[in-house]
Amino acid sequence: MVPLSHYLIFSATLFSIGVLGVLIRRNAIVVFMCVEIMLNAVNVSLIAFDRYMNQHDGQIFSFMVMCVAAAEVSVGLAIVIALFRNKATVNLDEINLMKW
Amino acid sequence: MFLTFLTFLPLIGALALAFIPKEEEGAIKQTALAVAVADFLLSLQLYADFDTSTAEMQFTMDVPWITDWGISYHVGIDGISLLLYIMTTMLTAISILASFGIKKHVKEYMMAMLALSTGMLGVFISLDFFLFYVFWEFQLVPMYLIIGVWGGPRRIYAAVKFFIYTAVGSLLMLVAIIWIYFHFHETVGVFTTDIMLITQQINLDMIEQKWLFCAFFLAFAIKVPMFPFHTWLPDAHVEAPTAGSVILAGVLLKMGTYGFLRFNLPLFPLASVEFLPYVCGLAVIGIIYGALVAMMQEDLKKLVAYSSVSHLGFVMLGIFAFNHYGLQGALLQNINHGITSGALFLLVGMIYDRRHTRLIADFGGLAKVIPVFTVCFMIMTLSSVGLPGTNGFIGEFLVLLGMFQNEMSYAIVATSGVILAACYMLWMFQRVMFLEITNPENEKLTDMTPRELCTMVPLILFVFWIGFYPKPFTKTFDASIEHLITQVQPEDAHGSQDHHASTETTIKMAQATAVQNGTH
Amino acid sequence: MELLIFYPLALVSVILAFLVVFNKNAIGSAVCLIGMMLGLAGVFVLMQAHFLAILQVIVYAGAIMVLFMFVIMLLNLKDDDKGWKMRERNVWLTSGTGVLMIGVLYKFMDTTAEAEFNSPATVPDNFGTAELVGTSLFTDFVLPFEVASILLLAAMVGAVVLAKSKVD
Amino acid sequence: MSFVSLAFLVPLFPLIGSIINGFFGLKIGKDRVSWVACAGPVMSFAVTLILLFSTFFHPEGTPYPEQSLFTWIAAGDLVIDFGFQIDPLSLVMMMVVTGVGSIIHIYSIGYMYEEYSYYRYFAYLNLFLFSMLLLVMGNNLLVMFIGWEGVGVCSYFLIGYYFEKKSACDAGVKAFVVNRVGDFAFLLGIFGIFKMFGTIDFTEVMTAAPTTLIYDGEAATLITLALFIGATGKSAQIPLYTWLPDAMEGPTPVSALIHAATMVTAGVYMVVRCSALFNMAPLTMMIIALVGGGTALFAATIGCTQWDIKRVLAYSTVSQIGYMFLACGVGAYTAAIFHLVTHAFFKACLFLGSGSVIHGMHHEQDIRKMGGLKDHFPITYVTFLVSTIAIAGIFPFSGFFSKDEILYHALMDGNVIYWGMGISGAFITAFYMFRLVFLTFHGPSHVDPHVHPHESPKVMTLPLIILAFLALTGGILGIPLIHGWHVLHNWLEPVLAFDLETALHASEVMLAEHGHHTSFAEVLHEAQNKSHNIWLEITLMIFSVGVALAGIATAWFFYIKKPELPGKLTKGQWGFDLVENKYYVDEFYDETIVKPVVKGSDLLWRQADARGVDGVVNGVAWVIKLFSRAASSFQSGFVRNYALIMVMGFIFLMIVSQIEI
Repeated sequence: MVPLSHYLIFSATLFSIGVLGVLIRRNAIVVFMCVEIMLNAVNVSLIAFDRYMNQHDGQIFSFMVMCVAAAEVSVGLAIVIALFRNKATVNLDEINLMKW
Repeated sequence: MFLTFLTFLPLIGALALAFIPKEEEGAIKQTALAVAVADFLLSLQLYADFDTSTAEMQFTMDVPWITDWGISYHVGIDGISLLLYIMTTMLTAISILASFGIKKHVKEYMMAMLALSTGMLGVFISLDFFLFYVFWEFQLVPMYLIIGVWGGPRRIYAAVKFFIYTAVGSLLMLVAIIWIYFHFHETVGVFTTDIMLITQQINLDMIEQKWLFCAFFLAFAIKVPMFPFHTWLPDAHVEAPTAGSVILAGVLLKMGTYGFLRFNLPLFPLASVEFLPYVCGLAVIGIIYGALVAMMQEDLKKLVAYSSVSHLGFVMLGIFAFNHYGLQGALLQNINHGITSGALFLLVGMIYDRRHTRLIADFGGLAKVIPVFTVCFMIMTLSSVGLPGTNGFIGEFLVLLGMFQNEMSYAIVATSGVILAACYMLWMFQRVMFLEITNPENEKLTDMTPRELCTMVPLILFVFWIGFYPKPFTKTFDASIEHLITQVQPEDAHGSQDHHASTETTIKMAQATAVQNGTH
Repeated sequence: MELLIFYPLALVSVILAFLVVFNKNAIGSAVCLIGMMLGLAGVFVLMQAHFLAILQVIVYAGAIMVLFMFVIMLLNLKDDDKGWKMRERNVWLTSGTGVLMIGVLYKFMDTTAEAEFNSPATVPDNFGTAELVGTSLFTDFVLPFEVASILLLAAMVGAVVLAKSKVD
Repeated sequence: MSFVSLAFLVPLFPLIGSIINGFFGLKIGKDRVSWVACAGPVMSFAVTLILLFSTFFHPEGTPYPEQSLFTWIAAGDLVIDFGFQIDPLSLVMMMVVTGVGSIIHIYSIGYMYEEYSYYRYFAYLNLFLFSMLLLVMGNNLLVMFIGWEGVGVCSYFLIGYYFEKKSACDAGVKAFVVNRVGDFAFLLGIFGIFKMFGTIDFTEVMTAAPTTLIYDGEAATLITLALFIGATGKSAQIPLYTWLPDAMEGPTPVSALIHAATMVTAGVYMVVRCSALFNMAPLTMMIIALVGGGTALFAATIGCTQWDIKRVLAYSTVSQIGYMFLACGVGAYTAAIFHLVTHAFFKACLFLGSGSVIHGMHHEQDIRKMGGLKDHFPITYVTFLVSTIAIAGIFPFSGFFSKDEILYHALMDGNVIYWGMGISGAFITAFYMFRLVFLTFHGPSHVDPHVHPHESPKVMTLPLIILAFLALTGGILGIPLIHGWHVLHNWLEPVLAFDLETALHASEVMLAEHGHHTSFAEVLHEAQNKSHNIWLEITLMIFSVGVALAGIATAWFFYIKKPELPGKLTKGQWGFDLVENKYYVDEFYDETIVKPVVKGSDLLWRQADARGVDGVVNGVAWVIKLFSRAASSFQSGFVRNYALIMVMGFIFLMIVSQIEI
């Protein structure tokens, strides 16, 4: 049997990869994809806990995460489009509108 | 309930203004004025119904607010706050009338003024620490906006300085309030923020009192402002629009002295007596220092601002005289300063509107061109100097008399401030009003308009009314002052113990003093 | 049996995830991401979360990823993103952080999840079915569910507004 | 009905006049302004006469009536009434103020007629009378203080009446500020009195004084000294006299009314009013006598060297008030009041006379540009001469009686030094006053040919004649030698009565209670042994008339007989330069007080306030800003940096949690 910790390690690995992507990629769209990886990694651990503890809450939570992910992606991509329209780039290094 | 209504009437007015389209400037101004004047006239009812024979809170209203924390909406008025309250409503009305000439964002300006009024009124009536603190902070915001949006060229600097300065002080006060809150629970067993209850039952030892006194002192001393904490005042005054300066000098500074009377003295009597030399020392320094610095100012508003530092020094001195004369004088001087400085700022604002400068050097010889203005200015100058027959004298006299009975040396030094007041005010008056007209622009000045006269006349009436017949004003203080003195009970009082004593006792004590001092 | 299925799936998913990050081409990244999500759907099935596995395929690998592809193609990004370069001064910081993070994560997982849960719990047959999850969703979690619907609505409106208007 | 209830009308009339003229003066026209302005004082004078006559019938030994209008200030046990006191002393002053005031008002109609802001002048002048009447009528120290400051401020306005002239404005401010220095001390005196007596009502304080204060005690000395410093400010004595000569910038009738007849003598009045306190403080009395005598002599010497007709009179005023204080200092209060009254007559006449000359000469004030004017100004000349003889102290003019009474008391109750100061002052007075007369009215004319001197209109000369008559006959108030004839002395007796024996006894008891056994028997013995010596008085009179004649003769010799001599003698003399420049006292004050204060304040503002206090505040803000600058560099705006920082924070938390485990 696969112990729970293997699932969790798997989840953590995926999450780390996602973080890595966010940190090193410059393309806003790819960054978004990496965020999706992180969200998925979380889902894995949620469901794994469910399975090992015989409950449904985690699955509901994953469901919610998916909802949020959908919402986030739609808004986020809209922002990317708007940004691209204005700046003609999706390179995050050229976008520092959030500077104080 | 009436008190609550009066207090929130301006805020309701401000909300009502929100529904008037902002193009309708005339309607906005008139509505704001109507609300403020109505508030003032209604507040006179408080004076009519006020019972001067008791030190109890009157017109009280006590409704539980956040019951879990023991917070309630508890308001009321006693002799200390009554006149401050009425003066606030009056000055609000006057300053709204005075700011009809405002050009930009009229609607927002009027809303800010009315909201400010509610904040200030709330401070004077709150009998709950939490409520008090809410109002105390609340009035900062409109004032910050008034300075920061409608102010002069360095308005942002001044507004931020004003805000941060005051906020720093009041945060320490908040810490002290929270400490008291838990301490009261530990010792008495109730979670409450009711000021009256806490004042009656709290039990603090000397060390605790000292720390708490310092925390409250800083908050109020900044507001007053006392000597080393005064530098926000000239900046704020210079940059604020006329009405802002009037309110600032007339009411906001009074909140500091009011705080001393409401909190520091009754809550920390031991510490108050302990710190008397320091506070009085700072007050005396403030009197002399403010006067000397005022003398050198080139900007009219700055001069009046520094004179405020000097005058408020008298108020502080009176409060810490701990006897009837001093406290009465301090309370009266509070009102006087509100009237006189308010009027002076209005007058300076009037010539600023005409000439767009406040530098003394740009004026000269105005007496010939604008005689009515000159007369008003003269009356207010003399009131500021403390000429007998004007309001300024009564307050200063009582303060100094009170201090003289308690600690002679402070009174003697402070009295010399009277000389300096004459120097800086009259010198300024001469340079602005007298001499020959050197600047041709001054020849075209127009005299006061009826609207401007309307703002001045009530203040002038008060100057002479208080100067010649202050009894209607002072009688409201008496009971509260007696009560306050019993709360403080200075243990080392020299001259102040005899405030109950008959004249004969006084004479006997005086003889004893005389013998001690006798040369034989 | 489970072992045999889990480890290959996990390995593939991890590799695909790496490819998402290190692919020079955005389209390539997206394709890898789809693959990774399908892999995860497999892992879900392995854990008897059938309903979510389906959702994963439909919503994630389907709807969301289509959106990604669509945007990428719409913007027609060519060589805008040359690989995964980062700003110089952040290189060492980032890599150090990454290493530390992995270490910490593993350490953390180890200490918390080692002792218990060595084997899955015994679960009813209908565990993870649409029925069971749906019942739970519409009874205990009905409020979050409704809130989620509002969120989606808001996101939809937001997306339309953002994508339509010209931001100044 | 008691006539005292009319007392409030006395100050009220001028106040009404002032208000009417002040607010409506420009609209009602000059003629009505004059009517309104003069009606006030004249009506007050009439009421004062009624009060005076009613007081003649006042039963002896009962307290004099007071009228309390309302409670002014009430704080705890301090209750101050706004009340008036009608007793012989205040009546004398009221007579002088309203009488001389009325005359000067009438004179002003002629003198000021060409001024544009005629109404303003009369509004101030009426306001001044109001304040002055409060000062003399107040039944407690604080009402007196209203008047005290009120006259100061009116004086400020009237000195600065020609406000376009810088010198006039400066003089006004100087007068007010110097007066304020005195007021500062006066206030302290009031505080001290309240501390000692628990009241500031005159009657109560003066009644309690002998039994409350200790004879020659520190409290008595300090209180009286404070009051006396207040008096020196108002009455232009050393060291606060410098404002008075400058105050001559005001219109001449103002100088006559305020700076000669009434306001400047307020200090004397106050000392006399508080005589019971001063009697308890021999040390203060000595200081008063020395200051008074010193001022009399000092100012007289300056008067010899001035060329401005009004300044000569100003120094003469300072000097004459010095005599009054000399009298107070030796306890001869009646003599002080007597001289106050006669001085009001002849000095007002002199000032108005000089005003007439200035008016006729088109505002020329330099006596070097006058000379031989007696033909142009016949009436002015005669009245001026009468008053000059009066001030010089020639029998039987009024000045003779009052000055000799002072000199007699200075010798009898004081000592030879006081008398010496007085008599030498008298010689100099006679000299410089006749110098003034000779230079102005006699000798060759130095008048500018473009100026055509002319006698003043009747409205101006009539007041001169009245005042000259009073200066001539005022002496009958106090014919000496036989006490029953000394009207003023008998009149003031009830107010000034002081029982030294009781006071000394009370002091002995009070001291004994505290273990100090002191005997004042010697003091009492000395006081009781003073007897009235008629022959000595007559001798002194003859001597002083001789001295005065010698002064006149000297003046005649220098300015009529050999007019070129003074110039030769004084040329290059450093002593003369010193006196001509008023002993450089103004410069001394300027350098030692004014400039350091101004410079210090400037330093205080620019360095201590702007850099020091505000610097600390801004410094704190600056330090915080420094930190936030550093912190805000994290806020690069690059999303990935934020993410990195977030992750680092996360890791940090993880590590921390691991360490704890």
